[in-house]
Amino acid sequence: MSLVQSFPLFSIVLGLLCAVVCFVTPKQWGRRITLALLLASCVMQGWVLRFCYGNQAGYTYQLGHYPAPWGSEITAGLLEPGLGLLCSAVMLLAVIGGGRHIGHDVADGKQHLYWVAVDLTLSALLAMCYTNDIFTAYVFIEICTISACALLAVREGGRSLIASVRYMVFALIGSSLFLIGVVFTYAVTGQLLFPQLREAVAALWAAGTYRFAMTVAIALMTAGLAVKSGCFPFHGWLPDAHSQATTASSCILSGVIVKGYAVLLIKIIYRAIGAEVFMASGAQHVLLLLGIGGMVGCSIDAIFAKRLKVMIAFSSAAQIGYLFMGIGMGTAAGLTAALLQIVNHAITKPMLFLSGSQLADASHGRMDFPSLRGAGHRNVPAGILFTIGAVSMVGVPLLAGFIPKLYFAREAFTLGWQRWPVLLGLAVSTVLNVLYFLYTAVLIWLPQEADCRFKPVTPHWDEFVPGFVLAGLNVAMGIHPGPLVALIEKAVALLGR
Amino acid sequence: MMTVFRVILLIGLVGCAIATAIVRKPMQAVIIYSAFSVVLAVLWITLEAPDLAVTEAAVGAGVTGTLLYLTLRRLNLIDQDEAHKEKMREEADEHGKF
Amino acid sequence: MANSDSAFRRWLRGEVDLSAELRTAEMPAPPEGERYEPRHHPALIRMIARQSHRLYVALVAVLCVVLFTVLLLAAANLPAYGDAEAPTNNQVSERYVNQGVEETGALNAVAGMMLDYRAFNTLGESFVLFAALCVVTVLMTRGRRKHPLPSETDYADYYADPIVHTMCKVIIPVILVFGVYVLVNGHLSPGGGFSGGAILSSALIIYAMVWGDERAHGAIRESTVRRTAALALGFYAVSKTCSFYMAANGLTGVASPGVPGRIFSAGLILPLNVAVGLVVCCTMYSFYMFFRRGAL
Amino acid sequence: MGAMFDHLLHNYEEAAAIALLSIGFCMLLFDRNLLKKVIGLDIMNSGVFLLLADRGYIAGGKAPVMTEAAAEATRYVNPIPAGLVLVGIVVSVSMSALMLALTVRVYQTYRTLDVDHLYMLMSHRRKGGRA
Repeated sequence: MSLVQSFPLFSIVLGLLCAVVCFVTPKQWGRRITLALLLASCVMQGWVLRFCYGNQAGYTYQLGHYPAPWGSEITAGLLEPGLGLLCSAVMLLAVIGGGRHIGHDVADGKQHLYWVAVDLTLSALLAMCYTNDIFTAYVFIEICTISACALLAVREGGRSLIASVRYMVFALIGSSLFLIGVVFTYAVTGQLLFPQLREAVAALWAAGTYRFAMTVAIALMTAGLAVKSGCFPFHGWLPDAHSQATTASSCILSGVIVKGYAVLLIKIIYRAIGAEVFMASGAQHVLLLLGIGGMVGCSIDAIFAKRLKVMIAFSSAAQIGYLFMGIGMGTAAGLTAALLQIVNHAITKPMLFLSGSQLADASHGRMDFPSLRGAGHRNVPAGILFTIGAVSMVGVPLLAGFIPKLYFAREAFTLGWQRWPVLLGLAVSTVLNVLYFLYTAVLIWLPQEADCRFKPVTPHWDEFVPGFVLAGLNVAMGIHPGPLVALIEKAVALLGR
Repeated sequence: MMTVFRVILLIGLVGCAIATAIVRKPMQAVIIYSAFSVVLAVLWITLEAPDLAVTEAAVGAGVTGTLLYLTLRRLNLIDQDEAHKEKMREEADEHGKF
Repeated sequence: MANSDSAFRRWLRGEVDLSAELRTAEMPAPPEGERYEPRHHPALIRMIARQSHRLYVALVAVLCVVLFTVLLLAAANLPAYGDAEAPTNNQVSERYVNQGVEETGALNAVAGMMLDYRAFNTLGESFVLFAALCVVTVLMTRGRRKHPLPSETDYADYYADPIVHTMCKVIIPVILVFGVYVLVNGHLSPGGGFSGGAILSSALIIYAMVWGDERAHGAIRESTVRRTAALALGFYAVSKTCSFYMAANGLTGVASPGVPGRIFSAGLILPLNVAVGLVVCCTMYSFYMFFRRGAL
Repeated sequence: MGAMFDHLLHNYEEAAAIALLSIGFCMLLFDRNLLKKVIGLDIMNSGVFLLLADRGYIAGGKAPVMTEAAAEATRYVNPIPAGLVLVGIVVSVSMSALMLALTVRVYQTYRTLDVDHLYMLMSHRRKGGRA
């Protein structure tokens, strides 16, 4: 077994170890350790991705001396290292880009704990991506929840406390529902590892025994993860949580953490339950409709948002609607589009949060739209970045936001009755996106009023360089999506096997 | 015999839970919750899970109960009843202490 | 067309305030002052809040009833309680019970399963505690803003009470010994890291309660607690990763099961139990101190 | 329906677990006091753990500790649910410590534990300033 194959395990454990080291060392070390960890994780995930891509096959890695149904395992196909790479890279850029805000928002005595939380989040996300064991998934979901709460609550002042309470109540309901689902699944199958679980579930479904309990288990696990990733009717916590956190936390929460739960849901559907059984249970129609509801409903909320970050956060909830719609289509092409949406959102949303908060800085930290008028002139790089992000979110061709929409629409025509709601949802959501994102993009470039009391700021390199990296990725994905689409299609094919 | 014992424990458990839900004062809820944990610890024994019983007794009844109690103290919620507070104040005035 | 063109040119020159038009078109919201000061209409807000609260309660009640019914029906659909033929009693649990002793060396099958067969879960679990410790530290330490704390006189310590004081002098060592016994016998008898650690921490908590938290703070230093927890977690993570890595490369571990039933047996289970116990003990004690005095 | 009821009566432990779960769930959602919400959460988790631990019980089985004293036992109960519940209990106590810390902070900052009141503060006291 080559060393590369151990990299997933190493990166998970390295994250945990770095968290422990950051906990006991002085705060100035925390930042360096975390940056090094994120960089190392990027390299490792990239290496694993290259290894799997070269082999055109995934592998499972046995944890301990006992084989599959007895010991636990992690597995790496193309999906897992790809998402691990995405998470690490986005977190790295978010932490660099939001670094100055961390210094401002987080008290000196708590900064090392912020880095602990970042490390734990990375580790939990990687473990959620790679794990092959449903109970390990539960444990790491909880680590992710707790460290996300730390990322949110570490900010001094503001209403981050109430946002944390709200987030925790929803998150705890979500994880309890997920745990009940796991308990029911275990009760009727007696397995905890994904491959064995899938065989057992398929046998059970064919035999027709305990079918009701299994359906309830599927529904509960799906509902739990949907609550945690802010799917439409349960998105009440999301705008507060994502807008009240410090900038880097907003990027991490919105860019990768909600995706982590969604990816886990995809893995559970395709690896643990089996796509056929999941589709037979009918849960995918509910996901589809909830996704479309989120695309429209959250966009309407975003229009009425009165502050920039709240608007961006509502737009996140809407974008997660797209993702669930893709999962709910139930086809390989739909899943491909959903994964494209994950990539698109993970690179665009941090860019918007970073540039948005810099625009606010250029307006004395005010987030309301009247104050933001003309902010693009006061901080030109941030204005350009925000405009690129907003235009991409609307779905203009040659930018990343267009690609998933194109694939969703193309896939919609192959569907049955779902075709019309999907197309209608896409159309309405795009129009609403135009209303709020283009409006904001125009607003920040309006000429400043003569009596404007805000002065132009000179941007620092670490504020806009991460944004421009993300913008570069965004444009690259928009202009030349071929390799990415090919990679994701292969990943989906490997996932279903 | 064992079944009867188990059913009694379960009834006690559900009763404790309902009582926790309906009592008004947080302090009462905390005390009843500790009782709930103790009953649960006994129930783990009947389910032949002694590891769980030890852990539940130490963690559920002990540590969680203590944390809940400390929270109440920090929030000054232990005698939240206004009438009771008033009575205490009157008594204090009468006896010149408190 | 010409008209719109000239309007566009005017906009380019910065003479048109598009935002005002857009704002009125899209946001039929009340003007500035009212939007940011809605407390001008408290009665209206309260009425809306009450109505929405009623709606929320009704919706959630329906949800609860549906969930409750569905779960009950699903529970009725589960395999019978206590059934030896249930799907859960398959080859997985049989191997844990029947070959657990010779493979792991632990008499307690639960400990063998948690710390050997499925050790990755337990690794995650100790880090859940660690993560919770971090969040509690974040929340309970006072940052720049000073939060008013209850006055110190609110915390009476029980040291002055002769009965409590004398009894605790006897009881605390007993609890400590019992905790250590439960901890190190985790592979031989029920108990192990989690319960042993919690028992140890309860002894420390009683000490802090009776002798006062200032004295406890002096006796058990903040840095000691943090370093112990960190070392134990680090030991767990590193040793288990080594073991996983060696297993994946087909090497047998250094730690052998030994003679089942002895205290120094069961390979890594004993040190891991001690590590987990230390983590649990430090975490629970830190929780107590944070809640009691707002600092470790 | 009758058969289902009989089955439920046989699975009385599970029924009690679901009852606990529902009580906790209702407390978590309906009770306006944040502290009661935390207790509700603990009760709900206990319900889940009871449900899980019931799955491991085998009628006539003994605890899976292979000492000489227990050697004559004909069969042992399933150790997997016990291990999973042990993990769950520790996760649950971490979560309640976290929630209680949040409760303390919320009370110190806003002088109330009423969640509806808090959300009202959140949505209606919007002034300028940083997000």
